[in-house]
Amino acid sequence: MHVRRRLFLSGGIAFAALAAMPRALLAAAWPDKAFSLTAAGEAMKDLLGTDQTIASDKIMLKVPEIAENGAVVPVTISTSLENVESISIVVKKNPRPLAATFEILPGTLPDIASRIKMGETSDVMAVVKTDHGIYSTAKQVKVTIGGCGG
Amino acid sequence: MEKAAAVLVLCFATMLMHSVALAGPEEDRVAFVAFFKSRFPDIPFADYANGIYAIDRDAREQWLAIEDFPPYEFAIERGQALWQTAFPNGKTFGECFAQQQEDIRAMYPRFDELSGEVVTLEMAINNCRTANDQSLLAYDEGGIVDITAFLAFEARGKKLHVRVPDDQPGALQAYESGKRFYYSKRGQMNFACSDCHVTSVGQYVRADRLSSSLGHPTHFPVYRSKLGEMISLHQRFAGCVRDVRAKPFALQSTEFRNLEYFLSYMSNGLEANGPGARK
Amino acid sequence: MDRARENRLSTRLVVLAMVVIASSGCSTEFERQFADAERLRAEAAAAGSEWLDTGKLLDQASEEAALDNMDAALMLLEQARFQAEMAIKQGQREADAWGGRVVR
Amino acid sequence: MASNIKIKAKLSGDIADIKSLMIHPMETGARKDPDTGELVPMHHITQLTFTNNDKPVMVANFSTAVSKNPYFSFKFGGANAGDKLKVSWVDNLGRTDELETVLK
Repeated sequence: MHVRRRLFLSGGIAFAALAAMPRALLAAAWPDKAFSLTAAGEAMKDLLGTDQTIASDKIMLKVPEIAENGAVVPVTISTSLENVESISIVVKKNPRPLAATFEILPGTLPDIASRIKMGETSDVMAVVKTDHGIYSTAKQVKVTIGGCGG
Repeated sequence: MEKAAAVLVLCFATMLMHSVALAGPEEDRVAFVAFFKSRFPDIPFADYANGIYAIDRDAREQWLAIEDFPPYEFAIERGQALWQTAFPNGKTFGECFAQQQEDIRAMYPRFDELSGEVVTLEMAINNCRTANDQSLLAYDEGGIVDITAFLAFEARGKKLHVRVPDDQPGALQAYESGKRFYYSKRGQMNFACSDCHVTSVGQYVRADRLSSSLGHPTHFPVYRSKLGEMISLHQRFAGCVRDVRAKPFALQSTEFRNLEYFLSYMSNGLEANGPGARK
Repeated sequence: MDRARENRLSTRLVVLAMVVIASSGCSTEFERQFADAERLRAEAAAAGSEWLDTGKLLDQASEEAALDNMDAALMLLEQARFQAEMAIKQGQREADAWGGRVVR
Repeated sequence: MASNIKIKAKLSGDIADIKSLMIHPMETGARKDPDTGELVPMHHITQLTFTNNDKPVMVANFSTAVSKNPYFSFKFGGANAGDKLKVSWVDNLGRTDELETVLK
């Protein structure tokens, strides 16, 4: 909680935001518990209320087949699903599977990209929460042991 | 008669040996480029500037994703600030170099007739500091790597233009010593640079594909994803030497500078495209 | 990291100095073998062909000797000596062999 | 003083394409320091927030699984040239950083 408070105190944004978008901010507390859980299903239950998702071909998940380096795996997720509230990245075999979760605020497009760490070969899940359900798609990313690259 | 023929054969053999032993840098370079052309007929010459990503198509896409907004941009910015900051005497780095800022990178390493040794860009930067009564920058720390990142970025698109002047015997000696280093087996693994990066180029060592030496020096310094920081070409050399389980030479040692001289000459004509991002 | 290496190097020099002093009187088997292995390591280093772990093995040997684990210490010295000899031979072999690998 | 956050913003019509990069170690807390052998304490960005003219457009929640020197990109609609885009982050130690840019 104190982490949130510091953000509030760190600048004018938070106060302006509080006035403009109280609901969005409320939804935006950093989900410390979900991030600490070691089973993907448990983390999803804590974050989204369920670990049951609807497989969807309307989610575009771009990840490499073989990661060049597990320390930097590019991930791009976009979706044509309507009324998206959040997008999450779940790496099933990471020690803490929930890697990141993004609040898609009104006006923001469900189209994000980041770079993540992977400890071993695993399914990477893109989980999309909309106002009418929770959808997902997954792809396997192979992580190999290197050490002699470049 | 038989004797004469034997002498003739001997003469011819000696001539042949001589011509091989005396193959100059340019003959070496042409043969080097031709080797890779025959190994990978579909890779255009210019693409070798992209290093391993000229060869490894799968990895190329991930590399491009990182190049879209590469972490080395911070290093370029820091390097530019260092480059532009005047010394206490009011002079700047730029005044130490004869070339325009964007022409500096591709001219190094160069042989300095006066000192009789190969001067790398890193060394030239430190020489400039000495000339202005400043302490030397450490070769394994950020400052100098950042400056070379900035100069590499400024030089993008300029073709490597390393010279081994005919009229300076020391230059050829340094080149030959770098060439010898490159082709000599070393370490407990008993590998020469060329064993991996020529003979077995493109093949896998565990999960890694071996990069081509043609294009090795074009893109340094690089941001290594596995380290999360920038490293110089010599730091990479040290890593490779350690990988074959030999004791690495010091950064900017004569051995590594001569190796850089040889390798850079081999990549003449390729575009400088540093800094780079590597896994 | 470099600092650690320097420290190890200076430890090695101190041990070597002790060995030299000791060898003027009655030196132990360990001291003689240490001096011998270190001389070979230095020879490989001078030829530019030293292997990665040789110095480390010598450091470990003196650590074991300090703890009076003489069997372990002598075994480590033997490994260091073997590495140094191989490295010297490798350097000598490569003095000619490298030319055969040049791309022509 | 160079900033530790970089933003690249591109406007196509009223869609803003925002790319960001920031310097942060993103320590997992499970990594050992190679020199000391001790665990490096967990230190990572928890939340990355973007506002456009003070209106929140993105809240990104990170775990330690986001790569060192994090990269994050997203798009939002209703953007105009001259809008003030602000990015700020906070990490698990309560440290913060921020940067403001004008959409062009």
